[in-house]
Amino acid sequence: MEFLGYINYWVFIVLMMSGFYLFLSARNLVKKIIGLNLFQTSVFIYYISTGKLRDGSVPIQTEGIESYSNPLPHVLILTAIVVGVASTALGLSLILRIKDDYGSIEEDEIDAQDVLS
Amino acid sequence: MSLLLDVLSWVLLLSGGLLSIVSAFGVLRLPELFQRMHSATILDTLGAGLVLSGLILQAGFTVISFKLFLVFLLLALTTTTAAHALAKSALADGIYPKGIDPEVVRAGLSEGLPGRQRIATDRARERVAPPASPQEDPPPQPSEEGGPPWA
Amino acid sequence: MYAATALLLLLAMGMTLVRALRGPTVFDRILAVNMFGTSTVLMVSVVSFMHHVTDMTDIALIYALLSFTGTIAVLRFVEIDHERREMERAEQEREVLP
Amino acid sequence: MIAEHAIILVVVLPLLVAPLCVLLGRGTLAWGAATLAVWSSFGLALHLLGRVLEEGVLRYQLGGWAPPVGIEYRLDLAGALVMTIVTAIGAVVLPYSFASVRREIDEHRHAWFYACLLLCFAGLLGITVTGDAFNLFVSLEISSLATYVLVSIGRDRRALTAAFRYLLLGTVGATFYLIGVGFLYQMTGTLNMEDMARILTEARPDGLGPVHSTKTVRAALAFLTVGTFLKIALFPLHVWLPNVYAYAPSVVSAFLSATATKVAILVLLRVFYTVDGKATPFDALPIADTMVPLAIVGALVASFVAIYQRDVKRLLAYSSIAQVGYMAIGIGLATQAGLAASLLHMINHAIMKGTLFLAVGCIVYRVGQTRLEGLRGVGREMPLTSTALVLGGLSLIGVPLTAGFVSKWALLQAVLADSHWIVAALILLSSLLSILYVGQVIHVLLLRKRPPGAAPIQEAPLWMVLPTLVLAIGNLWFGIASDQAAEVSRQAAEFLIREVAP
Amino acid sequence: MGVAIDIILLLFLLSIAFAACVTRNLFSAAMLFGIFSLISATLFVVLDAVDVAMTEAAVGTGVSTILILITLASTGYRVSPRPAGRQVLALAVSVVLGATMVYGTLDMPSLGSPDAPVHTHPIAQYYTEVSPVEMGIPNMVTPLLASYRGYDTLGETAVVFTAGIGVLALIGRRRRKDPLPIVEEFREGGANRHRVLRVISKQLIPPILLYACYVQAHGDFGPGGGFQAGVIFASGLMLFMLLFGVEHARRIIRPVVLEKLIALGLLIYGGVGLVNILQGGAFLDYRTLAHDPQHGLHYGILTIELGVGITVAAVITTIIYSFASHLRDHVMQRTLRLRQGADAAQTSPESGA
Repeated sequence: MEFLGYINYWVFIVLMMSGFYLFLSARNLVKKIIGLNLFQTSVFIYYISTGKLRDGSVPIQTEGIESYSNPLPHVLILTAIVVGVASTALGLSLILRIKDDYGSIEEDEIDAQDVLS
Repeated sequence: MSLLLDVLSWVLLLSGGLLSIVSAFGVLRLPELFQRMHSATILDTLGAGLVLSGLILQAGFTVISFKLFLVFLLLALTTTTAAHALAKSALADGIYPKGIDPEVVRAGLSEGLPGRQRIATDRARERVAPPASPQEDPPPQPSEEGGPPWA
Repeated sequence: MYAATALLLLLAMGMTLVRALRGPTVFDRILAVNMFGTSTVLMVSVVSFMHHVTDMTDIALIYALLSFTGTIAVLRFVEIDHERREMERAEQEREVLP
Repeated sequence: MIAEHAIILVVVLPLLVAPLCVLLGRGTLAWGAATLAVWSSFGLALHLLGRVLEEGVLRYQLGGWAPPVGIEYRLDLAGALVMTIVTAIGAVVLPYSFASVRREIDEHRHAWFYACLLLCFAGLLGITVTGDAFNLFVSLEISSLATYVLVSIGRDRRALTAAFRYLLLGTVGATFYLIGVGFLYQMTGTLNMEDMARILTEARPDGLGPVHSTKTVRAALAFLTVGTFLKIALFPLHVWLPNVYAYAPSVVSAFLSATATKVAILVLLRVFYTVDGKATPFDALPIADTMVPLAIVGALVASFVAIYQRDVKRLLAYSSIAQVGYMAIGIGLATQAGLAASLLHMINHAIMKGTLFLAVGCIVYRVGQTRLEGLRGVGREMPLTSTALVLGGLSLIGVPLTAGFVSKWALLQAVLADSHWIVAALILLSSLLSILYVGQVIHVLLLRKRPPGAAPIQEAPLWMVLPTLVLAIGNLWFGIASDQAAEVSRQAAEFLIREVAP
Repeated sequence: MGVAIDIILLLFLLSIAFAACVTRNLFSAAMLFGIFSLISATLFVVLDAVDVAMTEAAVGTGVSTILILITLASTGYRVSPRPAGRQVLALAVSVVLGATMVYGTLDMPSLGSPDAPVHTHPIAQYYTEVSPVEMGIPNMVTPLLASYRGYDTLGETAVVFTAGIGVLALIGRRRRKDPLPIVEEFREGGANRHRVLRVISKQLIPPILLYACYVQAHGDFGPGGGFQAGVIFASGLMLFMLLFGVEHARRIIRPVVLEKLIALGLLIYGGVGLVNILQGGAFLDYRTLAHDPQHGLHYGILTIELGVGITVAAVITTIIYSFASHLRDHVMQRTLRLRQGADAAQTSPESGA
């Protein structure tokens, strides 16, 4: 079980790396937003795994169960998920406006138009 | 008595699981979209029914089993409608089931629609003349010329 | 018993996932996502019974609702995208003609 | 009763007047409500600064729960200092914004503009006052999201791409901060900053040494600093700042340039001193010898690039990056003198940059664009605005008797006390560069004649010129009677350092 | 047994993340993201985070994926034309990021180990033992969300409020005096084809909205609360909008009312805090609301959950309406242009011939 405990962390880190890679390498603005979301969701999975107790159960008080997982990370992540959605919604509405004004949502096409003006 | 219940729910659960394997296998291996849809709906109705009824037997006569029955009802209602909508969109998008004569499909398409939709079906008809190529890269479907047995 | 069912469901989800990744047309992917949603509903119900905490059926109910709304939304937007592509083609044809 | 709850009302008042602005609907009513809220926050902030100077740290338990369980507001002198800067700049910018917003933003967006300005204001104040690591993340997100909306609410199309890039980098910075807090939470089990600092010095569960020497806490420190560097726009990570300040509406760029970077630097101080203080972070991670060179190179490059800018606001944005570099040098020295110099520079830079951007806003109100060619000789026909601009420019260079000189001199003394000769020389070099680009602006505005056919321009409306002049005189006042501000920043630095030294 | 499920779910997540990085088709990337958040929600269930699983599924699959799809539909991008650039630099930076994180995990307590500081710190015992007794609420997450860290949730509601106002400011429709000419038959054509869908949805939408209210009130005993209820309510309205057209939906719930509701929810939440101050307690200290502290806590938590529910439902509905009407305006202009083009074509041949 000792070794397995660390597998989870390394998988979360690989997920974060792939999300961050997608965010950095994407030329299309929508794909950047998707990459950012992947990166954030894997950070949330890491947070929740810190609160898990090996034989603890769901933090809802029921008779006959003493050890519960720690509910604090759950509350933090409830906040962080909603913050993530708020910034995604803003990012996507910016993309819509950029598409209206620039006619494209490819990063280099937009830069080209900016350089001219 | 409880042993009988346990065995029965055990059987139901495992058969539901196996059924979902069959349905997923069908989705994976069947060559053509509409055949895959056919196999997908096995899981939605029967597979879910078996698994959930297995759980209901375990939960006995409580609120939980009522909720599980509600889940089954909802699943049965929504997944079938979703499958129907999916088929309609696929047809509107110009993907036709292979091996079935396009005329039959077009007749079916235009029957149920008010006259106003003639244009939509005409446009669909023009597109049927050239080989129907779906939006993405050409589908690497195995092109066994013989076609399905019923053709 | 629950674990066996959960593993079978997971195997089914795996196969649906392969179809989602490989699916040539967009409708294969929508089909796979829809099926994925349903098998997740079953997964959650089985896992909740495995953990002896039976409050999770609410989650299963919500998954079912959302996978339905999601599928309908995707289909509508695929349709709208298709209609707009039609119009673009019609526009190009009209510009070519005169 | 108000005094007892002052510490929470400062943040909550603007936070709750923002939805009121949306309910009021019309721009003028929203502006009135916003000005009232900001002015009352300004009054509360001054009251709190006085109380902190007498009683030291103020505490407030939110929800009535004791600190490690609930969230606690903890206001020390450095927080009170930055809070006063933010509320003062807000109090000056709000009356200014009435006319400027009417000219630059579409009519149906005014109520939403004021709501977002209040939210950004409340978010920034929340950061200065909070004692809880995760609550700082939430306040950071409130101010960042409100800033993205504020930047992109104008009519300039380039503001959209600037806001989008700022959104991406700001969210990445906030997520790095979140990862850092996650690592710290996993090693300490709590989110309250003081509780964290206490546990970091205790022994590890397996007793191999203090908690702060573990690899996880070092990685957490690295993530927190990189995330905050992104928010401060320190040299390699400054890419988003010039476009944001240049293409945002002038009210927004004035408010942001004077407050946002200061609050981000305060987050850095919280990470180095309040949370990780006792662990003397400066030897745990090579912070001192990465921060100072980055800041120096940043100051030089930014000043150099500023000379070639054709747009006044972009020029001022690059000079902001250089000034942030000076503050980072002060912190990087890890000495009390250095810290006091950077806190003092925060005050002076807020006033300098506020004056310059407000003056440019007046010019934009009359001329409509900020390209240097279009502004030839405008200064002659707008005397009051150009005097404010000249005062701000001189203070930016660091001419004696202005605020800029005082803080640069304090920084040089701190650097020389540590006998970093090269760093002192480079600071002087970048000051010389700043003479070039400020001189260029003043030359274009005052000495060049108006293009022949140009229409005559009158002075900007009273409600815009008055706040600009108030800040310009503030420049002078803090330059001459600078001992009070120096004393407050020295005490704040001394308190932060004393927290560290056992 | 849970370990096997855990490992398999992680394998699924890995394969989806790699597929998302590789694929150039944007629609498939969006749907992969949908599956990613669905699987992470299942992983949350396995990791005992029940409320988070509900929110992640409702928000990740329900809202984010739909918004991404609307953006793709209105910007008309299916395959991103250019291959991803700067791959080597991006790979290098993310590998460095991964390395620092792996360096960070070396001293971490292993997953679920009982002697980790997270579990041994006194507040962990406080939340799991004292709070159910003190508050009388079995679900430990709700009191923590609403009362112990109630200020975080106020900040979060403010974030949702900002997002709503931001989307309105960016792509909200100006209150036009003359409403757009509604080309009904164009929309009807599309929607009429789904008569089966419309009948079924008419049966489904009322239960969805009722279920949202159940989730809102059920926050104390099982997973649920303001956010999840708001999102489910908004997805019910979205279903209605999808099938009956945006114009029809806007006539049912007018956007102006939604804008006021957004502000109302946040004011309810803040108002409860101010009332606590007036009653003499600290900000957001609900014990002052009633004579018996526990009753006060219950009233306080229910009221702020209601405030949160109203704001979240109004904001997400406004966001989806703004996105959909922006998409519809686009398609509308194109139709009008096409129709004028078609009329011009008809007239010009006669004149030309």
